[in-house]
Amino acid sequence: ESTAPAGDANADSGEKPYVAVVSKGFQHQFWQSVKAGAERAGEEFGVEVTFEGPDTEKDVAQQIEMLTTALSKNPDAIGFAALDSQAATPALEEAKSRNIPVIAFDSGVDSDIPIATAATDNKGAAAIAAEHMAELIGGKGKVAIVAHDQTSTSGKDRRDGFVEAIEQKYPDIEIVTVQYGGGDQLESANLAKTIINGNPDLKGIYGTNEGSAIGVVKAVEELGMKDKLTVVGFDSGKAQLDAIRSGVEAGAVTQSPVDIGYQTVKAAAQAIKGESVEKVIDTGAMWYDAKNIDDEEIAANLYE
Amino acid sequence: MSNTTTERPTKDLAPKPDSGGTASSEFVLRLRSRMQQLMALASLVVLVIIFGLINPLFLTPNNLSDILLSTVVIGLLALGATFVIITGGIDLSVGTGMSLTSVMVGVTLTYLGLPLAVGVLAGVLAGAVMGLVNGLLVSYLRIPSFIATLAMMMVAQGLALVISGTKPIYFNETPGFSNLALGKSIPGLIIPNAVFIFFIAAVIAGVILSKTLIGRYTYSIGSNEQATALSGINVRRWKMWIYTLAGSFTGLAGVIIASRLNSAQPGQGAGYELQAIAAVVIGGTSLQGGKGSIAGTVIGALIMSVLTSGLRIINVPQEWQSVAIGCVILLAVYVDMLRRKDTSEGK
Amino acid sequence: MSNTTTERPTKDLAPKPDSGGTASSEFVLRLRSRMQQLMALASLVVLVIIFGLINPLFLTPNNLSDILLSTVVIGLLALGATFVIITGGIDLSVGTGMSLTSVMVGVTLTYLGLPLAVGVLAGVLAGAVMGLVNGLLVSYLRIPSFIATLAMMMVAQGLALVISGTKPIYFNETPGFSNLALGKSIPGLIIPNAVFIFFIAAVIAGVILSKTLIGRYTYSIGSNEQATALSGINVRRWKMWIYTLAGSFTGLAGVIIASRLNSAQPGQGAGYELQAIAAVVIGGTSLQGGKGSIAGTVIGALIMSVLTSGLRIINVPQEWQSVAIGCVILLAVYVDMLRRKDTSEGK
Amino acid sequence: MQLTVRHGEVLALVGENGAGKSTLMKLLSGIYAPDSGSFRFDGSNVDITGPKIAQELGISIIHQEFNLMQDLTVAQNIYIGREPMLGPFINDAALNRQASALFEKIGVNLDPAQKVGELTVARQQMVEIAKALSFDAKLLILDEPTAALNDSEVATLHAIIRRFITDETAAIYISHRMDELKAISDRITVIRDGEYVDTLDTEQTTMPEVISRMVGRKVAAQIQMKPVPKLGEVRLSVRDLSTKALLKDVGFDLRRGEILGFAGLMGAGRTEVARAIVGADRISAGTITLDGAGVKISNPATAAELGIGYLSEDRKHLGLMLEADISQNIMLSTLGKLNKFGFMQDKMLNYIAGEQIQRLRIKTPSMHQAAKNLSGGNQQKIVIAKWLVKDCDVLIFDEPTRGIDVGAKEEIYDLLDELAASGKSIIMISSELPEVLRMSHRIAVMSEGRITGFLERHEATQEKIMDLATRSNRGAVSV
Ligand SMILES: Nc1ncnc2c1ncn2[C@@H]1O[C@H](COP(=O)(O)OP(=O)(O)OP(=O)(O)O)[C@@H](O)[C@H]1O
Ligand SMILES: Nc1ncnc2c1ncn2[C@@H]1O[C@H](COP(=O)(O)OP(=O)(O)OP(=O)(O)O)[C@@H](O)[C@H]1O
Ligand SMILES: [Mg+2]
Ligand SMILES: [Mg+2]
Repeated sequence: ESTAPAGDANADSGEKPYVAVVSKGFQHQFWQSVKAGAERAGEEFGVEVTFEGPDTEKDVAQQIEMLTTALSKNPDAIGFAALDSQAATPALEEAKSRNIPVIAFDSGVDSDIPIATAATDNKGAAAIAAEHMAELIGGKGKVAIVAHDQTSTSGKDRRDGFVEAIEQKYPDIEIVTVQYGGGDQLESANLAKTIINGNPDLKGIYGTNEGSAIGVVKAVEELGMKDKLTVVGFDSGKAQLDAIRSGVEAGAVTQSPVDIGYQTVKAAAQAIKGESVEKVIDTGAMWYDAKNIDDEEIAANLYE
Repeated sequence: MSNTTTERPTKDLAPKPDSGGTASSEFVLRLRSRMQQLMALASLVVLVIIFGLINPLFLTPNNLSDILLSTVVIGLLALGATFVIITGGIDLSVGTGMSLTSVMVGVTLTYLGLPLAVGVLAGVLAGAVMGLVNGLLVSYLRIPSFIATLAMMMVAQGLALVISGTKPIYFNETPGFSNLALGKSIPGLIIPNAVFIFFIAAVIAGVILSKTLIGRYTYSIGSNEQATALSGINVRRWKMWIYTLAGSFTGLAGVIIASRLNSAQPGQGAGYELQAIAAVVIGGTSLQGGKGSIAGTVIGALIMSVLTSGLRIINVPQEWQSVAIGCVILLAVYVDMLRRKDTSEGK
Repeated sequence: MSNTTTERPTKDLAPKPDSGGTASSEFVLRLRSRMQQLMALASLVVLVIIFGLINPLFLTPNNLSDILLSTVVIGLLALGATFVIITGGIDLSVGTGMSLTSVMVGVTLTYLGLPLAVGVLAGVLAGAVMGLVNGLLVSYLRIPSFIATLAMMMVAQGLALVISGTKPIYFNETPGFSNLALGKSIPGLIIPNAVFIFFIAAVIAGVILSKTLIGRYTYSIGSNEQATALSGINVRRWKMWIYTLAGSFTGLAGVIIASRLNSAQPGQGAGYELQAIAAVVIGGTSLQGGKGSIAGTVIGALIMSVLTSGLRIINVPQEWQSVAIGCVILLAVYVDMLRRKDTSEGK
Repeated sequence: MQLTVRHGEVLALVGENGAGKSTLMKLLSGIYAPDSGSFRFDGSNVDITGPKIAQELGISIIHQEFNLMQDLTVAQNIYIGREPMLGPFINDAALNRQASALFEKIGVNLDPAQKVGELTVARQQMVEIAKALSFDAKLLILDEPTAALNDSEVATLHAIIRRFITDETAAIYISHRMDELKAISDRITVIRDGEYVDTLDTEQTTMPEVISRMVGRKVAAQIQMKPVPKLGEVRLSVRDLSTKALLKDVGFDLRRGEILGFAGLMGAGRTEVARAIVGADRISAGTITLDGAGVKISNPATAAELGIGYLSEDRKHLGLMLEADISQNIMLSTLGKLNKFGFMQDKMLNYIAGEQIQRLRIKTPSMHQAAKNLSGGNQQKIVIAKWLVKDCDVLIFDEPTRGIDVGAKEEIYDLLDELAASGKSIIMISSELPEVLRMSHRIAVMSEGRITGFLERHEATQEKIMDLATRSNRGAVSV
C-alpha cells in the first residue's frame, strides 16, 4: 500500500509528496508519540510519511544507513533527528545538493543544512528537573542519577544539564553517582535498587528518560520507600503517570513528542510547497506533577 | 539443587570385574564432580565477600534479597538455555522471545480480560510454542541452531511490536498480577515470590535434566548425536521436545518480567540472550555439548548478578564496570579450567 | 575469489580404484562445490530482483552503490569472523572491538595529531592486538572462545568509553580521513573507496585462507584439532595467529567506520557481532568448524545488507522488518541445507 | 615395562585389550610423558617430549584411532606441516603430485584431491598408512592398522611393510589378528596389564603359546566349529534394495536363529546395506519385510522399535559418547524402557550396566569412567553391550570384533552363537574372512553394491568368497 512514490517531481505529478522521517529511536513510547504526531501532520497536510529509527540511541552507523536509504527513495523532504550531527554530514550534504529540504527535530542538528529545527533543549529541560528536585528535597542532601545512555546526545545533555544546574546553584546537594541502565526498565529498576541499598541516606533519584524513570519508580515501590525518596523523571508513559498520580514520583519533565513530530512534518510540508518556515520551532519542555497533570496544556503532551 | 548427571546413588553399583582400586577411584570421580560445583560456588562466595568488605552495605539483607530478585529473569532464561546448550546447540531467541511471551500475557489478561492463571499459562505456552518452532527448524529442517534461533530472535522482536501495537501493555486491570513476582508470600521473609519461583523452576529443571528420560537424551544428543540416533533414539523428535521445554522457561521468564514491571514491554529483551548464555557457560556447561548442570547455571547466574550489583554498589564508574565484568568472567572460567586441568595438548 | 577447499586442480588426479565412473564423479563433486556458491549467489540475485520489481528505485545505481557501502563494515567484520569460525571458534568481540579500534584511530589522529597513515595503521594494529589477546586466551589459557571473546566484548566496550572519555572523537583536524571511506578515487564511478577496500580485503582474506599455511591450518584445526596437534603442528601458536589475523580485519572495520562517520563513536558496536556471524553462516561456513569460504561470507554479507536496505526502501513498517529478515535468513539457509541434503540421520 | 626393537625387524606387540599397547606407543611417539624410565634410540638416550620430536627422530606412528582432518583432502592430510611452498603460498599442485608419487611407490590407490571425510573407514586407514610412510621414518609403529582392512588389503599392507624394512629401519606391529603375526613379524613381544611378559621368536613359537602368555593361562588350542543348527522361519526379508549412492537390487532372507555373514572388499557396500535397512540412509527403492509384514523404516528409531539393531563399524564417531561414562553408553539404547513416568530407574540402570561389564569382561576401574579413557577393544565391547541390553530380534553387527583381542573375540563369537541359538537373527559384516567362515551359517558376498553370491557354510572357502567379491557388475544374484 505504501510504496514510495517514484520519480523526482512528486509534488507536481499529483501524487502525494513524500516525507521520510529518520528519528533516533523507534520502540520507545516517546518515539512512537513523535511518530503519531508526524502521521497526524501527514494526514492534515496531505503528505505521505514514513518513520523509522535505529534500535538504540548509540547506533550512529545504523541511523546513517537509514538516512542514506531514505535518500534513495527520493523523498520530497526529510525529517531528521541526528544521533551525531557530524557523522551525518555527508548524507546531509547530499540532501542539500539534491535540493531535498531537511527539517531537524528533537535535539537538533548541528549544521546549517536543516532549514528548520523543531527541538527541545535537553539541557534546559534537565535543569528544570534539577530545580524541582532541589526544591523538593529542601536544597540539601544526596541524590543519584539513573541515566539511559552514556554516549548519545540526549543521554549526555539530560545528565549534564541536571548536574550543572545542581553544581551551580545548590552546593549542599551532592550527586553521589550516575549509572546507566540503557533505558531498560528492568535493568534500571535493578540498578536503582542497588543505588538505594548502597546509599541509605539518599534523598532523591532522577531518571533521565521514560524507561529510566519507570525503573526508578519500580525500585522505590519494590523497596517500599514511597515517602522516603524523591523521584524526578523525564517524559511520560503510563507507569510514570500513575506513579506521579499516586505520589511515588514527585513529577517529571515532559517534552512535547507529539508536537515535535507534528511540527517537523508540518514544516516539511510547507517547505515542499515553497512556503517559508520558521527556522527554530521550540517545542518546549515543562514540569508536571500530580497537581497539573490533568491541565489541558500538559495532558496534550503526555502519552501512556 | 542437586542436579548433575554425575551424581547417582552409591548402593547399587554392580560388582566390578578386573579393576584395581575400585572403591577409591570411584570416590575420586565422585569427589571431582562435587569439586566442580564447589569451585564455582567458591568463586561466588569470594565475590560476595570482596564486595562486602569494600562496602558493608552490600551485605544487608535487603540488598542480598534484591540481588536474588535481579537474578530471576536472566536465571530463568539461563535454565532453558542450559538444556539447549547441553544438546550442543545455542538459543539466541530467549531475550526477545521473553518479550514476545510477556506481550502474549498482556493480550490474554488485558486485551482479552481472562483470569490470571490463564495469562500465566498463556505466557508459558507461548514460550513453549516458540521453542517448538525452534526445535522443528533445528531438528526437522536441520537448520543450525545458531541461525534458527537468531531468526527467531528477530521474528519474536518484530511480532512483540506488531502484536502490542508497539506500545506497552499494562496490567492495571489484573490487580493480583504484580504480586506474582513481587508479593511476599512467606510471612516475615523479605524475599519476594519471584525468587522462590526461580528456585522452584531450577529444582524442576534439575530433576528433569538429571532424573528423566528427556534429560538423559539431552546429554546423549550433546555427547554424540549420531551415535544416539543409531542407538535407535528418535533424535529429531526428542530435540524438538528439548527446545520446547527450553522455550517454556523463556515463557516463564516473560511472565515474571511482565509481573515485575506490571507491563509487557515489547521493545526490550535484545542482549539478554548473551547474558543468559554467559551464565550457563560460567556455570560450567560446555558449548560443545554433553556436559553441564542446572546447579552450575544457577551459580553462574548468581555470579553475574552479584558482579553487576556489586560493582554498582561500590561505585565503579559505568565504563569500567563492563571491563571489570569481562575480566571477572574470564577469571572465573579460567579457574574452572585449571581445576579440570586436562592440560595435555591434543586432548 | 575462489576460496573453498573443495576446489582443486584437475591435472594431477590419481587413478581412482573401485569407483564406477571416475571422471564423471569427479565432475559431479566439482560441480557440487561450485553449486554451493552459485546457490547462495542465486538467493542474493533473487532478493535483488524481488526488491527491484517492488520498487524500481531499489535498482538505481545510487542505491546499489549505497547498499555496497552499507555492506562494508559488517562485511569486514565477517571476513575476520570467518577465520575464527572455520577453526571451530566464535568471535563475539568484533562489534565493540571495532568501536575500540576506531577510538584508537581517534586518539592517534585527533589527540596525538599523527599523520593519516599512522592512524590507519594504529587502528588495524589495535584490532590485531585485541585478536592476539583473544588468541592467547583461547589457545594458551584454553578458555572457550565464546567466553574469551564475550569477555573481550565487554572489556573493549568499556575501554572504548574510558579512552574516549565517553564522547565521540571527531576527525575534523584530519581532512583527508573521511575520504578514505567516502572518497571516489575512480573517476566516473559512483562507488566509494570503502567498497573497494572491502573487496580488496576480501580477496586478500580469500588468498590467505585458501593458499597459505595459516589458512590451511585454519581448516585443519577446525576439522580436527587433536589430529592437527598430533601431526606436529603447533596448534596453539597457529590459533593465536589466526585470532590475530581475524582481529586485524576488525581493526580495519574500525578505521572504515570511523572514516565513514568522520568520528569515533565509542558507544556503538554491540549487536554487530551477531550480524557478522549471521553473514558468515549464511555464506555457508559451518559453526562446527572445518568448512567455509570467503566468497560465501561476502555473499552472506551482501544478502544481509540487501535485505535490510530492500525492506526499508519498499517501506515495510519497521516492526515487520525484523520479522521479514528473520524469515529470509531462515529461507536462505534452508535452501542451502537442501542443496547439501545430507538427509540421512546419524551421518 | 621394557621393549627392544632391532634394526631390520618387525616386532609384533600383543596383549589383551587394555594391556597397555597403545599407551606404550603413545609414550614412544611423545603424546604422553613417562613417569619414569627412558628410551634409547639408535644407541643414544632420547627424551621424547612431543609428536614433533618423535617425527624428527624418525619415529612414525599410525594410531589405533584415526587422526585425520575430515575436511582436508588426502594429500593435505598426509603432508600437513610439510607443505611445499611457492613463496608465501602453498603449492597445491606439487602437493598432489607428491602424494600421487607416494601412492604409486607404496602401491595404494587413493585420490590425493579427495576429501578424507568422503572416504570409508578402510580407505581412511590407507591414508593413515600412507601418511606414516611419507615420513622418512626409521621406526614405524602400526597400532592395529588392519582392524578396518580386509584380507586383500592386509596383504597389500604387509607388502608395503616388507618393502619398508631395510637394515636401517624397523617396525612395531600391534594386532589382535594372530594369523597376521605369523605372516609379518620376526619376533613377538607379549605384555599383560601394563607389564612386560616375554618376547618370542615368531619362527619358533605357536599361536596358542602366544595367546596363553597374553591371557596368563592355557586356552583351548582349537575351537570346534559347531554344526549349523536347524534354522527357523524367515524373519527379515529384503528385496530390491537400492540407494542413490551405491546399492543395486540387494535382496536376501534372514531366518530365525541364523547368522548371515556379509563378505566383500572394502567399499563393496556392506555397511550401506546395514544403514539402509535401519533407515540411517534413505533408500531409493526396495522393500523390507519383517515377520511376514511389510515395514517402512524411516530412521533407526523405527528400526529399533521393530527390533532391528545396528552396531556401527565406526565406534568413535557413530558408536560411542566418548565423554560420557560407560554405563550411560551401555544403557543408551534402553533408556526408554527404564523409566517410570519419565523418571529414570537409576538403580536398575546401573545394575544392568554392571552385569554387562561383567559379562563382556570390560576392563575398567568403574562404570562411571568416561568411555574415552578405555582401550580400543574395551570401547568396542561397550558398543556391543549396548545392543545386548536392547534385546533386538534382528542384530546387524558391522565389524563386531574390530580391535578386540583373541580371547575376547572368542567370547564374542560364543555370544553370537548363543544369541543365534536363542532365536535371534544376526547379520555379521566382517572383513576377516576366517571370522566370516567360522561364524556364518550362510555368507552373502558383495561387490560394487550388489550381492554377487550366497555360499552355504559347507561350501564356503576363502577362494570362493574372493572370487565372488571381485566380480564386477556382472552376475549379481538375487535370492
Ligand atoms: N586417558 C586415560 N585415562 C585413564 N585411563 C586410561 C587412559 N588411557 C588409557 N587408559 C587405560 O590404560 C589401559 C591401557 O590402554 P591401552 O589403550 O594402552 O590398551 P591397549 O593395549 O592398546 O588395548 P586395545 O587392544 O584394546 O587397544 C586401559 O586399561 C585403559 O583403560
Ligand atoms: N561418507 C561417505 N561419503 C561418500 N562416499 C562414501 C561414504 N561412505 C562410504 N562411501 C562410499 O560408499 C561405498 C560403500 O561403502 P561401505 O562402507 O558401505 O562399504 P563396505 O562394504 O562396508 O566396506 P568397508 O566397511 O569395509 O569399507 C564406497 O564406495 C565408499 O566410497
Ligand atoms: Mg590399543
Ligand atoms: Mg563397512
